[in-house]
Amino acid sequence: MLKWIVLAPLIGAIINGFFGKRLGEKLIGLIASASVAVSAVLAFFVFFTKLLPLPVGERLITEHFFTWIKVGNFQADFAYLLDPLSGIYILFITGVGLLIHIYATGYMHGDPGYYRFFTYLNLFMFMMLTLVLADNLLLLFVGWEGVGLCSYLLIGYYIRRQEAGDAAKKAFITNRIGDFGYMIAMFLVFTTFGTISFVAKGDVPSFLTQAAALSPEAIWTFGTMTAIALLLFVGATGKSAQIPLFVWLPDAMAGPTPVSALIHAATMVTAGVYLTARCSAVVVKSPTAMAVMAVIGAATAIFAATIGLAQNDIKKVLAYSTVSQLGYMFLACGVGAITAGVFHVVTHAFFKALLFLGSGSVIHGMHEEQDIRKMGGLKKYMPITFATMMAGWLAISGFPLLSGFFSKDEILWKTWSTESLPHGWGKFLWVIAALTALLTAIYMTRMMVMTFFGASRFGKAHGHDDHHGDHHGDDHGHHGDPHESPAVMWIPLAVLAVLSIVGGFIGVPAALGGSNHFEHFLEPVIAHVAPAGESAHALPVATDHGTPHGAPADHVAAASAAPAHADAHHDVGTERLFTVISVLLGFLGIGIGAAVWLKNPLKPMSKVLENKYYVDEIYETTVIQPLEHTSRDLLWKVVDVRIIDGFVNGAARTFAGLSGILRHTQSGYARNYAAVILIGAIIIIGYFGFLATR
Amino acid sequence: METIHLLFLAIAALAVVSAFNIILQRNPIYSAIGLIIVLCCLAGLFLTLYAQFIAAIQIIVYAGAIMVLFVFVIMLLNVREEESRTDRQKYLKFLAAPLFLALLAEVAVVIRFVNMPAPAIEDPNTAIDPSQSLGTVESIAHVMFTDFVLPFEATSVLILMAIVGAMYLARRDSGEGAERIEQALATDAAQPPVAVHEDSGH
Amino acid sequence: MSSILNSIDLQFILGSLIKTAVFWICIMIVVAYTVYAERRVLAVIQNRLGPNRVGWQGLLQPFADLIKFIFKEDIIPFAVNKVLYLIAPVVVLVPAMMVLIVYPFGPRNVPLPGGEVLSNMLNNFGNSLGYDWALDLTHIDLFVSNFNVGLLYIFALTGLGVYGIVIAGWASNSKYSLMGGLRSSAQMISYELALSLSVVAVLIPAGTLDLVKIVELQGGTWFGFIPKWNLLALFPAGLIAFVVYLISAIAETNRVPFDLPEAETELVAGFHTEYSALKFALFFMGEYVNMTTVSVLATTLFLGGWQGPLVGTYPWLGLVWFVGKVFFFLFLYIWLRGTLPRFRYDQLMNFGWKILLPAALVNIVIAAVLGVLFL
Amino acid sequence: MIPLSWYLALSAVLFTIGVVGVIIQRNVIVLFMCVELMLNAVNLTLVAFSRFLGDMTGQLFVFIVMAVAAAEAAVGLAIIISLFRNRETLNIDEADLLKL
Repeated sequence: MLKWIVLAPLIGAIINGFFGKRLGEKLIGLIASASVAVSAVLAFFVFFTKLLPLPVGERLITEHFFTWIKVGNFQADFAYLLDPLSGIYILFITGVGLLIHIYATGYMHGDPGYYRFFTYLNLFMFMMLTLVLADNLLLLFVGWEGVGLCSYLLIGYYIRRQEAGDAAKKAFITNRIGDFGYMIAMFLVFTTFGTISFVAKGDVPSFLTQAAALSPEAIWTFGTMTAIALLLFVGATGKSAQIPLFVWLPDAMAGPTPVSALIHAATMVTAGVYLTARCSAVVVKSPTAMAVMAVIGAATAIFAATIGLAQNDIKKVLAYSTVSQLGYMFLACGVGAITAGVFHVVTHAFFKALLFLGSGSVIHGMHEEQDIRKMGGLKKYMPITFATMMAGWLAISGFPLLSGFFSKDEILWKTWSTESLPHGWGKFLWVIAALTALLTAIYMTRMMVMTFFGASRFGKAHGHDDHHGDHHGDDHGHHGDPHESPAVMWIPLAVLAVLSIVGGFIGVPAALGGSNHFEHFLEPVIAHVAPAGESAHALPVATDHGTPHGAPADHVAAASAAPAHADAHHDVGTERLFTVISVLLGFLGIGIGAAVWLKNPLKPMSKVLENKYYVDEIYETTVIQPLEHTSRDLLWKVVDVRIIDGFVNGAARTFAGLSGILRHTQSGYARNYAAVILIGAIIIIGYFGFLATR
Repeated sequence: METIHLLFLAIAALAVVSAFNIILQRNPIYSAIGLIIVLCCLAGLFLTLYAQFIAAIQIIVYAGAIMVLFVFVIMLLNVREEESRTDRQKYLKFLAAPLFLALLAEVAVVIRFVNMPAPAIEDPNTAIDPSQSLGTVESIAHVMFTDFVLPFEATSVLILMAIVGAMYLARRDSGEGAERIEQALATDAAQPPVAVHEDSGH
Repeated sequence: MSSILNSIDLQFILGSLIKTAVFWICIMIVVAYTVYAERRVLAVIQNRLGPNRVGWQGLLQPFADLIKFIFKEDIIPFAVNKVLYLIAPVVVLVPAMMVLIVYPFGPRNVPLPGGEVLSNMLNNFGNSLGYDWALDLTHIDLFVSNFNVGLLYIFALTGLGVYGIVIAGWASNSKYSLMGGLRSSAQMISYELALSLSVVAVLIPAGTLDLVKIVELQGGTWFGFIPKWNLLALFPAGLIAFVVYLISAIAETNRVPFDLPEAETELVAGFHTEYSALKFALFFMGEYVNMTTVSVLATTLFLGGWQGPLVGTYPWLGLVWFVGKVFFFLFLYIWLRGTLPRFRYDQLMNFGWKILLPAALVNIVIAAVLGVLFL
Repeated sequence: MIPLSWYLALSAVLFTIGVVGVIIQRNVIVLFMCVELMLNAVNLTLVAFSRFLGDMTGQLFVFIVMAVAAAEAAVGLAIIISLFRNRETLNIDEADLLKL
């Protein structure tokens, strides 16, 4: 069953990839969407009928597809693993993916590369599902690289556009840097634990179980744990666009908007969080790594938020917003609230996919115009888009009772109340995070205001600029008014809007009268962090080997390792106070945004912010140019041309000379050759005979 | 020295003499007959090794099919005597004898170390379960269709490819030699073929 | 005593030798009278008298012919390759004769009339020489040897017979002989495939290559009246196999309508154009022995060999049934010769490769499927 | 009982004769026969070891060697025929187009 969830999109991709050219648009869209629908239905079916009925501690379904590599004691299977964590992931991946597929059938209408687009998109679904359902690090890496590849293909989808190609390359290369971290982490895991599997194989427990069971006395292992955790985090920074590897994500907006929604907001970029959550047993062993994660997450969050404040491209705003929100998630992971991070992944998937699709709808309606300075007053042209985007906007801004409110609030509270970081760090990070929340509300409001409110500015400035798709939109009137998108596009918007509004209720925290189903559901597979300072002693020694149920208990970070109740000493009153604070921050941000930009939509922003702190330029001068110079002047002109080519050519010349002599042995007489073979045989037999008689 | 040893020596001597006959005769048909005799001798030796099936197959396949093909080709090309063209590699003739002796000496040294007692085996002709005995059809089939199915099937593919290859290589096309073979194969015996040796001996 | 050849004892050797000699003589007589029968039957078919002067109804004619062959001048043409020319007839006849040691003429353990007296006599003779032979000839097996690859043994030896023909054709150094030899070898190689493959369909129900066992397995009846012959086993596989076998066998023995190698009108007499006197007689005998061999095989494989009514009660009756069935096939040969014209060479080859061989292959598949289903 | 070394010795002699034949014979058909002789010498070894190890694998190998030999004979003889057609000779030394 699990394998069909994964394979269904692959089958769709194969059909579209090989025969798509000859199929009509309708059929291609149908095949692509149907294949994802199959996997969505299966995913929901498996999740609700197979996984949920299992007892809480034993929620684990594995499926062995085939043994991929088996060398010595190294084993990597094509095997799938479904537990609460991957269950949640496949639900929103297939669900959101299906909506975006449907949306894209309308959005990509008339594009000459239609079948190519859907082939890539289906392939992406396959890879993403492989990633989250993988039962070992290597298969996860297959999905990891696969989604990177699909991301590359889709960012560079408009193959005639220079910037798309550049952005694709940038994304790929940046991701590769992160992948080195991932690979080294994988090697380290194997040498340390002797397995890379998330589940027990035979009598070898998974590395997560082994990590959870590490005794506090084995101090030497903590260096290794820190190294693994940090290297995994390096991988995550690449995939999830954290400082310093975030630069590719804003550029990735060169791809079609559904791609931005699916890959660069909802699914692929959250793979880093998934990895952290999946390997939480290792991560929580290293306070250092967690501190690094929290700091980098917080820094990324505020850094990207400030840049987002000054962007004028609607998708760039959203891209920086995504980076910022990803920073939040890592902050959550870093402060030990991994479930909160995953919760935010889910809610973020809803509202950010919604915002992206909404922006796509706007771009569509505006005939490929992406600059919000040239929009304004669109709400009367596209009421549905406006209404749905309102939901997304309010959700991300932290409007009470919407999805973003719950998840963000939880992260903020967990940051304040963290016990895994040294004293005072949590408070400091909370300030940054709260500031980010404020900024988020401001720039989102700015974007909404500039797009939908006020007077329309597109009349005077409308035209074709470099954002115009090369073929896209040819069948629309070039100078028509903005128009509402077709039903295939707004229906997914509406569904996502509903999800953005109510999606948060799966994880209402106890302090607000909920029971936080989400956290309790995830709890068994997420390792918990011991409070800082006493971490070395508080780590309970896992007794998994003795549990009679074997596999489930042996699985992942082990429920028994979790402290009985992290919120036992929660100050409910304080938590509510902080909820009020974050609500106020949200309203304040919306208020500021509305006040500033309703009055002056084209208010100039700081150059530094508009140019993204010149990060690209800094990278250009500090990394890329030195590299280029070294490569060109030293490696190419000296090492390659002189030394390597010298060797190669010299060897070739030497052999050419020797061959000139040796070729005379090639007489062409078969008997001659036979005689030579015989002489050789006599010599060899003689040698071995000599050895034997000696 | 039992009877069986004498039998072995007789067969071996015949085989060796015939083998020399193969390489020393100038007329290929004598060589072919020499080889056929060697094959039959080996079939006899296989019988002394409990390999009855292999012995029968040896005669059927080697002597009955492969060598017939050789003889057939010799007759088809009608080569009577070795053509008296100049030997461009005379030195090989002088090289042959020392190499022969060297190889034999070496192998003799190696064989001197071989000493292996034969395990007792149920007589295949009276065996109650023939598949448990050595060399019966049943036991060969048992091995062939369990452990070696894949090589066996691969062999069949190989033979199929050989058939196709042979058909392609030997197909009739224009050319002087082809005409001659066509003539040789012609069904009309009223025009007997021109023997090759008559006009190509130069 | 661990090798096959060591395990033979005197009873076996002596019994085998005697039986071989007896059977050999019988086969020679069968051959001789087949020739006679052929001439008489053909005469009847062609509405003439045939040989009827030597002895009663010409029954001594074969011996007259033999004497004639012996006293004819033995010509060795000038240009022949002498060694091969002389070897060839022997190469034809010897393998043909060698196969008879696996013929199952009749059942096992048949009481030999006077066997007790004979064995006593021989044992006494042995005792007087100082040996204890312990011969027991009261019951004998009506076959020389049962060999677990008996059928392959027959195929191996009949396959060797082609050399005689090829060598004869080549050694004669005559165009007609060469053509005959070439055609013959091509024909025999081609039809041997179909022949061997057709037999496989019979081997599936039999499950053994031992001819004696194959016959023994065909005892009894289905429904009380249909004999359990392989001809009817795995219907219709056995029947198709039989037809393919019969046609291939006729071609294999170079008989009408497949007698291309010695087509008188084209090749004078084919490979034996240059042979005369006793050497010719050897070829002649070789051909008829081969006919007998394939008839025996047909009987053994398809018609239940010596199996027949009342064999259980009177074991010697098996021999009668056996001979009767063999003669049926020999008669069929003669009959076909009297009625059918000769094929053309290309027709012959096409028929063999494009019809018989595929038919035999398909039949194996049919037999295998039926075998899986019903055995 | 015949010792294993006898078989091996005979096999070695036959093989060596085959090897020498390849060197001294010029007729390509005879050359080919020498190759068959070598194959057969090896077959004898295989069968002998099969007997002395009590294992059928050796005999099965012989079977496969025969199949290969049959395929080889078919193709090889076809090549010889086309060689004869093109060069009017069976002398292996005349077929030297491969030399430089």
